[in-house]
Amino acid sequence: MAEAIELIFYYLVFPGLAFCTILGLVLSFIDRKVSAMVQWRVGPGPGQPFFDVVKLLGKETVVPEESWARGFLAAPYVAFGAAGLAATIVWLAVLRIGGSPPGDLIVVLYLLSIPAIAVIVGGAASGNPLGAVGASREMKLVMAYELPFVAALLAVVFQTEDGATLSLSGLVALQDQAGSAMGRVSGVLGFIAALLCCQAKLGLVPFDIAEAECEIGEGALIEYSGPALGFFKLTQAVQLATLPALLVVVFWGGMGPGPAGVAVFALKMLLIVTIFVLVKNTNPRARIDQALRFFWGPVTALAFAALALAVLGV
Amino acid sequence: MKQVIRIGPFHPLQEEPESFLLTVEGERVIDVDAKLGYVHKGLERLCQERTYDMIPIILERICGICSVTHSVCFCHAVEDIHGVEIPPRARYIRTILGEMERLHSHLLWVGLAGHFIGYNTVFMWAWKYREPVCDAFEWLTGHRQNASLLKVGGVRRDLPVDSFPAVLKVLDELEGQTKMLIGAVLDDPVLAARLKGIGVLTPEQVLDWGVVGPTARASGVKTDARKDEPYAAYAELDWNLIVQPEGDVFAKAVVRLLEILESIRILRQAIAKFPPGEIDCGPLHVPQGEGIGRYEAPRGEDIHYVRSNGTNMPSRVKVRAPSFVNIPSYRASCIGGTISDVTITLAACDPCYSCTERLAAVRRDDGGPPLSFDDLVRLGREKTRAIAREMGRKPDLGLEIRP
Amino acid sequence: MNAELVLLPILIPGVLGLVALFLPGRLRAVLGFLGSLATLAAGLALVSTRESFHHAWLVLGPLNLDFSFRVDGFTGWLSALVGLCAFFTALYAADFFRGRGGAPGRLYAWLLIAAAGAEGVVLAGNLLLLVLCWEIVTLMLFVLVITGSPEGAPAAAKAFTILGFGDVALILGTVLLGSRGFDHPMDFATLAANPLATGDLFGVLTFLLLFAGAAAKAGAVPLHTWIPTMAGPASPPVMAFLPASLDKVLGIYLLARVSVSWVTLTPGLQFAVMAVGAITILAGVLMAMVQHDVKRLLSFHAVSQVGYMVLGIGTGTLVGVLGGVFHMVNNAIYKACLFFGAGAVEREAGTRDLGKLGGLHRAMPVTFLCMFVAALSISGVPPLNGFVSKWLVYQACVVARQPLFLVAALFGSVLTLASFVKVLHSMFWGARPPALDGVNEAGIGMRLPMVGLAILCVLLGVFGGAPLDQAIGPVKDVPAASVALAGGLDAAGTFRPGVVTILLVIGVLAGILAAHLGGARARRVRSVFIGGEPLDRAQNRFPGTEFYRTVHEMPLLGRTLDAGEKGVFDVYAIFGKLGGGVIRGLRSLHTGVITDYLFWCLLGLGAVLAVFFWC
Amino acid sequence: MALSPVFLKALKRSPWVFHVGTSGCNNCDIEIADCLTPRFDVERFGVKLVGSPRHADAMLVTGPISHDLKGLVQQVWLDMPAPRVGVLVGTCACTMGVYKDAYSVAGPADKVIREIDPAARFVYIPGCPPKPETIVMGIVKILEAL
Repeated sequence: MAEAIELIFYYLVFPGLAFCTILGLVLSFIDRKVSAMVQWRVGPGPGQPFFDVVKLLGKETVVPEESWARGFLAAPYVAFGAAGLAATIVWLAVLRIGGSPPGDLIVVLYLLSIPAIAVIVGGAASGNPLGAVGASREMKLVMAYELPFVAALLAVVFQTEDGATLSLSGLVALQDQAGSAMGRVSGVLGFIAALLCCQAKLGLVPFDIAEAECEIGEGALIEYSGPALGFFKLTQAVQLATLPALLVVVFWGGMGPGPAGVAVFALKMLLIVTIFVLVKNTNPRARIDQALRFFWGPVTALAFAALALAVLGV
Repeated sequence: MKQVIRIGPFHPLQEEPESFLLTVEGERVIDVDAKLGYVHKGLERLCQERTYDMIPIILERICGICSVTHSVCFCHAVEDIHGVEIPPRARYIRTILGEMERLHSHLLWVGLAGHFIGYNTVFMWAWKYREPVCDAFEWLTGHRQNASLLKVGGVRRDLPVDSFPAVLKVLDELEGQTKMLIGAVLDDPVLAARLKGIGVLTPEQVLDWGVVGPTARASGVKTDARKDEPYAAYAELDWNLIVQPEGDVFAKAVVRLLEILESIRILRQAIAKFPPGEIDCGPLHVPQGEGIGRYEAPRGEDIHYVRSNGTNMPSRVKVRAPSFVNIPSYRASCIGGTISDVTITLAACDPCYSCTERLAAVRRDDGGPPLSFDDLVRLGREKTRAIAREMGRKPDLGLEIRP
Repeated sequence: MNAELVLLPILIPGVLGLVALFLPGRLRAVLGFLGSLATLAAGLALVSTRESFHHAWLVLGPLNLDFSFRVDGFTGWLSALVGLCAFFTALYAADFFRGRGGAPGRLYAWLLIAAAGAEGVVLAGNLLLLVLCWEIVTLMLFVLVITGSPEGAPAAAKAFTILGFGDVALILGTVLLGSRGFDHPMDFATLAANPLATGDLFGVLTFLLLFAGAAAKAGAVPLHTWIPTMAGPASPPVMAFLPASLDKVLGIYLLARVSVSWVTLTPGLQFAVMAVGAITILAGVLMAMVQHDVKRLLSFHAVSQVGYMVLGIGTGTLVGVLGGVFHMVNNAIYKACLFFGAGAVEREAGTRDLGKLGGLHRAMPVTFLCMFVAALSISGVPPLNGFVSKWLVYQACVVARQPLFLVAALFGSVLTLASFVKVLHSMFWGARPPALDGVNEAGIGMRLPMVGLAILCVLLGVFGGAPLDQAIGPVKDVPAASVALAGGLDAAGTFRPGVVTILLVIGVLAGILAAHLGGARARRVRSVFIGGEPLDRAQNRFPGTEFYRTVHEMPLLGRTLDAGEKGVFDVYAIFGKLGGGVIRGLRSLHTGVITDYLFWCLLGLGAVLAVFFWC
Repeated sequence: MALSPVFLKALKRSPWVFHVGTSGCNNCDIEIADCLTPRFDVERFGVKLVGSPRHADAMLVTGPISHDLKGLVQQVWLDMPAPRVGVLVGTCACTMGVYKDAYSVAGPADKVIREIDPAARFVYIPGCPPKPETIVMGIVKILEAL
């Protein structure tokens, strides 16, 4: 019983939903602030993401007449729950609380794809043709980045001669012994490929194709309003807090001991987020076929090169 | 079955309401249709009920970006009826205003184009550079856009000469910034991947569709009212026509960016050569007759037609804005592209619907589809016959109208 | 417990099916329904027994053709699964053909006999017996496809040809396997006690023959092409019953038996089997993505899913075998559900062209929800059953250190999801075309099987550990299976879908609670916003068939898929062409001139003499 | 609708606007876009331009409403989730300006919208066009007045 309560606490409060939501909102403030600075603007205040979300929670919900209302309304909550669960597993590995169950990397991968699926289901179920275009783009984007993302992560999994593990804590332990994966060529290549994939996973420019405001008017999210929209924003925040952490855990040795470790970890997170923001602000939106070509071409090649090098032990 | 994706009328792509119906196969657009008419304001009719003095002020409000364009063009048309030659100082003032407008209009387009392809940094930077231009406009005229400075036969007020140094300083800064922007745009591989080869108009298509302005010049067609039939002070100044051969969206962006530099050149010369003297040619009475005004707006050649019956109000004012001929060319440039390409192509000729919409879609009373041209002709004839019957004489339908 | 009970699941449908052959239509339907229900009951009765029935029937020299059946924990469950499929199919078919003059031909009789054959395969304790029952199923497939649809004849012929080739290979393999001279060479126990080494040519050949037989039945690349071809003419109940579920079960069951206990695979052979699996996954799902006919699309997924099972078994690890076998069970469940749903939509809406469907979620809510669950399950979305078994296969790839196949498997799942997003969107979401305004929900007889299968999808997912511990372990033929299983699994790890599910539910509820605390409960219904103008349902659509045109326009990929669609990679078509060429050549020799024939005779005689003297 | 104070505070700090360009001259639209750009940067106040009325708290109207647009503008107003406010930027949106006598306009936005939603609330920012400074000031005043 105590174990169950502990588990639920991990999931709901720390380091799961509540913690990651807040962290994600802070990170999204950093995103907006840095963007504003790049664009010579002042940008919003630190409370802005919180205000946005609280406001959305208080608004009325408009349900499209043609929609599958239940699925349409449930999608953001499922997305939020799944992203939070993924966040919990990743952050438990970051904080080195307990040994994560074996094979949880695959579970995290799947859980992290559920928000995208929820966006797709929500967009398609809204009955809006523009939403359907957005859903189809999101799906194609998932197809595009999932292949190199998996390959890049496996580059770390198969780095050791024996005892390949799909467990996050196992990966952290492994890197504690053998040095971080970033110390190897394969790790660096995989990290770059995974970083690009995360940019797309987060739906940031140049891969915000599914929500292309000026083409299909927010795409899959076009019909969402009020709390449902708010929860999609929260899901994005949770993902923003999870994906950089996942990258650090898998490629960059996770969090070291003591306050110094925490500081270094925070710096690594910030660095990754800053890279996201800079890429976002120095590129136009790609076309969906360009994105497909980009991910299935150079990025996949990069990821497979990393995988091959990892198997060879480089 | 046809699948139609609707862009508009309220769509973030456009500041103004109008809708494009993209017939698609997947993301590929196989046909484009437009439904315009939301912005129809009945301006031409309004002008027929105003005096010549009031009209430039109304025509400034055809379009917020082309405020100088339409009022100058109208003045050209009325001056054409009159055959009056305006004083040099007025000509230079018109030139300066026109080029200032071109500057801020092109910068605005560059920014919006960036926004449309999701490149918000370009949007912010271009608009940041545009801001001093608007300031300079304000120093010169007292207003950021709608200066109400034009009148038939000259201009209403003189420019404050003492603000010229400040304006020149703005231009100097802008030149450097524009060059930086040009460098950034031309060298960006992602931008090139996104814009090159998209929405191509061949020179033949340009001629077929009667495309004007930077859209035509980006396809290698040398057309510019400032060169073809120089007005204001353009004949006395040294400047180049910017032409690019490719015809794609990228070329259109390049043409506009390079034209900014040309405009800066023109402005510098105009300020340097700014002549003394009168700013208008006194009170004018417009005689009976017809006149046509041509003017190179930032978007292309603008044409106004004015018919005067000798009173102080025109009996007909007709505006043919550049977008009016540029918009139909979508059928040549958009078909075959993807939705993403088409949205930027739609924006690439810098369409201005408030300039364009001299038409109105007439809805049926029962809420059915809008009346077509044929319907309107038929209804018009029926009404004429009914009136004729009422008046007891044969309807006079000598002219056969063909759609 | 009486050993004869083992025979019940075979005898009940077998005898009833034979009786039903000679009954009038209505009675036949009743008999089919009751018979399949009884089969299910008999199967369920067997799940916890471990019995074998043995009757020495015929001894031909060294060849003992024993009449032996046996049941262990695993085959008991499989027998129940076969019964369940038969029962649901009968139930579904009764409603599906209502108002169309009842089921065509002797459908129920063939159905029962096919079920008897499948039960025979599952319960057989002797390889020859297994092959015999196997042939019955093949024959019944042929008969079922042509029943009531004369246009199905070419498809049935194609299926029969490919399956016939597979069966010949299987028989040859069987003979080779048993030709090593044991006391009871065809008995499972004997075979398991003397696994065949595959170090030499004999071993490799034997395995490949057996593998070809299993792969043709299950539909692995390149012997898969009969499934998509028959998807058009075969009626949905038939598709759901045999090619989509039972044929997979039989093929993979045999493959598992062969490669786990009767043959010891060399790493090279394992690699080859895994490669077949990975290629099957990707080829099947890529072909599925470009289909516009829902049944044909589903049939390509039926192929693709086989890849996971073959891949899992090919790894040779315990996790992999468990994953493959469990996936086979799961596949039967969700794939039958999908075919049932597609059939229901086809029946009610009058078309199976995805471009013409749309917006049916309100008209057919039950069908929609069942297909939704099954689609998520086949895509391997946690916490449904497809995820549990796929996860085991992934683990197996890691244990076997095969990153490439792992990537293929994971990527295949993404593509499967993409394909089903397209299916769901085209059929149920978006705006409903005006032509479909009068569509109603499917009848209760069609809904019940779908609901039952969808519930199974959830249960087997959330409580995914239970069947692994209870039922599937014994396939390894190890005593005290669950103990060994637990040990074996711990090495690779267990996944607790239940915990994840509970946490997910808590998270979703917490989210909804937070939303309510926000104070917004107001809700309003409006038509969709497409820029201000009202929606034109006939025109303003973006059907799912348009989703992946961009993918199709990718260089190379699109052309390959088009070629696949034209049958360039279809073995049947290739051999058909080759055969046609040979026949044309032979025909050209028939000139009708007697001297030419004499010349050929002399040439032949010369050749024979040459060979004779040479050797 | 009674608003909780927390929500009201958040709403004040995060007004998302949907821009409805109506039959005006475009100039106000441009000045609105100008407010987003570096010099004025209304994102400081949390203002964001959104692409769908579903996401919006305020509707920005910038011109007289033509007969052709009247029904559509009314529908878009209903498309926005409550609570919502109309912001009429420019003389035309407030009073129709120079187009007062034109035959094709149906009326200023407040009149048109009140036809279907009598309780609708509006904010007026007159000017032809109002300078961006004016718009920013107007927005700040709205936020204070809420």
